[in-house]
Amino acid sequence: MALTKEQIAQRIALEIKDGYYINLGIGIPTLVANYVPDNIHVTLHSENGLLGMGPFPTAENVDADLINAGKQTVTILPDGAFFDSAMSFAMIRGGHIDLTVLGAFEVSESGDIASWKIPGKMIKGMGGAMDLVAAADNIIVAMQHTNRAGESKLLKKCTLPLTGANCIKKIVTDLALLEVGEKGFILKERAPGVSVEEIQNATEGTLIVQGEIPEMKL
Amino acid sequence: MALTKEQIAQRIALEIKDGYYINLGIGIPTLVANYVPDNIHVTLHSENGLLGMGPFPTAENVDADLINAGKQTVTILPDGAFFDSAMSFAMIRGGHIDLTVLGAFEVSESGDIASWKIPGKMIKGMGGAMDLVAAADNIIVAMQHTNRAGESKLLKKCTLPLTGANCIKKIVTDLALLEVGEKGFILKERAPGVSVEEIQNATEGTLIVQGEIPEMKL
Amino acid sequence: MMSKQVNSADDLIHFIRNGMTIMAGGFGLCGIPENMINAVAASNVIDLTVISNNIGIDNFGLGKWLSKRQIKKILASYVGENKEFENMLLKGEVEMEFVPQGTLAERIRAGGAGIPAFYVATGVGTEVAEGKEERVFDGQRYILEKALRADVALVKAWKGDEAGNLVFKDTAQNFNAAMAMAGKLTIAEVEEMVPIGSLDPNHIHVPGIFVQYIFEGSNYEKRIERLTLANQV
Amino acid sequence: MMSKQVNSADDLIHFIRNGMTIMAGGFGLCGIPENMINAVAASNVIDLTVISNNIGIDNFGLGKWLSKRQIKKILASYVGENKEFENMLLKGEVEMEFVPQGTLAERIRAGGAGIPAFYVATGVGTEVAEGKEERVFDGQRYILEKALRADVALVKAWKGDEAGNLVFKDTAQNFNAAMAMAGKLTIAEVEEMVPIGSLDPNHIHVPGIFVQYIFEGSNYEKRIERLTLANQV
Repeated sequence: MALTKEQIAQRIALEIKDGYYINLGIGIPTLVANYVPDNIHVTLHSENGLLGMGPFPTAENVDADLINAGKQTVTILPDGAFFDSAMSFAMIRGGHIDLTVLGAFEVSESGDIASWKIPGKMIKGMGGAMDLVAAADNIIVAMQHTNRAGESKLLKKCTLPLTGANCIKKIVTDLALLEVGEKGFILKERAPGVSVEEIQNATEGTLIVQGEIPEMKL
Repeated sequence: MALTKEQIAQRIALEIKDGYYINLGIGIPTLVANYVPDNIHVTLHSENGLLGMGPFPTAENVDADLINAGKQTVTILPDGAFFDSAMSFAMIRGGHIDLTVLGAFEVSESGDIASWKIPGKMIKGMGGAMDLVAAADNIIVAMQHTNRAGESKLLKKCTLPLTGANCIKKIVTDLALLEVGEKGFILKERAPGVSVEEIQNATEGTLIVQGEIPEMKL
Repeated sequence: MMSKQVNSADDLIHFIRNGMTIMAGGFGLCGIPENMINAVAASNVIDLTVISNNIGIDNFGLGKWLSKRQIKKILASYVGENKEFENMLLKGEVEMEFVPQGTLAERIRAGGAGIPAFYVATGVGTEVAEGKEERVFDGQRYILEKALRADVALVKAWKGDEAGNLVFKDTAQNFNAAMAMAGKLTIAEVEEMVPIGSLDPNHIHVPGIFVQYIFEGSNYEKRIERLTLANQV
Repeated sequence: MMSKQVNSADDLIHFIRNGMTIMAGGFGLCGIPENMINAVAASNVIDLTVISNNIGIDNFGLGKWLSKRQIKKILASYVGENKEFENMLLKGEVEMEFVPQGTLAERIRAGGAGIPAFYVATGVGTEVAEGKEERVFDGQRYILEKALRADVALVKAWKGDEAGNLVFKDTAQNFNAAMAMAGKLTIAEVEEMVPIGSLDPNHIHVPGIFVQYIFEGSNYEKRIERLTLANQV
């Protein structure tokens, strides 16, 4: 069975270590925060100038001056801090964020990512995504394995304009957990009940299958 | 009569306009603050991270955490602010300081300044002097016209290692106020009772004397 | 002392002239200089180059300048909330330069800090790198990015004093701090003017040296783009 | 939450090893990390490369490391208050790179901010420019300066919490803020540890993300280099 969005988030949450500073993109990545175990303390970074992002506010606590990078109203935890945009991206570019999780339209077998622009269709801009993918050593892409038309999003080469080149090292989809190696996507884990063949069929880029591929433990 | 150090400072103070942000170097430049007219408000910048530097403290108000760039204990005025060194030099390099006054060993007729190093003798370092001279549009050098050996400090070419090249535009010495023009030092004002000839004799670099040279009004 | 305070945006609107490059602080609609934005929208100024992380929403914030066709060119990182803009861009009615958000913030800070250019890894291998020098330091690829300055920077703070010292609240700081540094002329509007000496000098976000004029704004709407509550999720 | 707090410098001294590059905050003797400086001076660590605006005075502050011959190389802007250093330099017992103060601060910030190199006008036409690329932007000459990082950055703040958030007092901030960003490992010592939540999140100078360990220092001497009083002048 392919993973739900929540399960993708749940699997990614297992990659988190105690004390991590994490930047979570919009969509599935945001859900990851819900699956961090209680005994693990993470600090969420929001690139508009916030460390220690807390839960969404109650109606009484809403403040227009306190939003996240997705422009949602949020709160700050007692150990948090506010700062300006230049400082916020100093944290990102300087490699101070331990883990970045973001979505993508496409990922290539050489670690390129396309996530910001569909020529002729979507011209919203890259926001902070290019900064995030260029800077982090530890990036996980969270996405569906195929698009709505059933086409693979794990490609030999991205067809859309890139957000970053040679930067993605790990991908969690509804079908699998994969790492980007020298020669292609290395299949590390299968979604429960999903066969290697199914994953192979849904992967346009080179898929490297070495030995037995275990099922994910969620 | 050659100017005293206090009179050099007094003459420089006449160049100050209301609202100026000013950085004053160690020595004669520091004295300039004493001659700012009451109806003119200036804000003193100290490059170790202070705007709105106030007078020296009383014994009861001394605080080891509050010093100026000369490492003297100081105070802060009610409209002042503290900030870090990177921000402090952003102010300097970014051209936000309206006037910089500093001393020099030598100034050349092309506006070079040597003020930080005497090879084999003095190796203390340039501190913030190179940043200040490279950044400011409005720099006044305050110094004696000749050194202790009676040699001119206004030269065709500096003999000592430079602090900055082609950056000095105005000089006030004990003998004269001069500007640095395309072809040399332009004599603008004489110290009271000092003749053009005396100034000429004390100036090794090209001295340009156009028309009557007025005496300074202090 | 010399006060930088004026009464309202009306006293300053004459500084904004046709063809100028204007920076406007804010992230989305958070921390935008509403009073100056409205004053410009009410003026006949045109051909502006606007540097801002976003471009407002349809008919609010900088979206008003778009509706009135006051903007010639935009430098921003994300314009997703503005449909009018997308139409104008497709019709060629406005020029657009997308700048990665961190590069935008850093180019602005550099402009204020006297750094003409710097290298970043952001955008290497993407269309952002096109036409830019690429260079390797310690085995990693970087591109050269140039500083940005503005003829006028419009920023919004929470509190300010007559000396131009500014304090921000929460995430409303965002681009306002760096833009204050990068304006050849910087105009700050604040929710509350406070007496000199009431701001802690250790906690001033923007020292007054960067601010030429300041006023207490009025009628802040502070619209929320995505109201999200705990019990909804 | 995970606490970054330890008891004292003794718990951290093992991070400082022979041959490392160490940044130490402070301007003159103002805001220097006295506890960690003393701990290193009491250790047998040698061959350090030290990045600091100044190098202490004879036998106080970083001057202690000099006396014990623990320093191989220094990057600083001004060492005027240290006679022992001048002698060592003349004898070739220590290497020295003088860096203009603003360039030093910016190179450190760049190191922390993921900027490998940037251009500045400071030092153009002087010996500081020797061996560096020179380049013209908009008709003005600039030189290329490279980022600095440290294996360990030692910083001193006024207050801090277990999350590593730091607040400075007055001009004791100086180089400490940028150095906190540039340490691969950053150790902060503070005069007072305060409970989580007692620092205003709008007024934290160094967010905890930059700090790996923190402790409350003891026996701060806070020596004054040039006591200058109003009635003396």
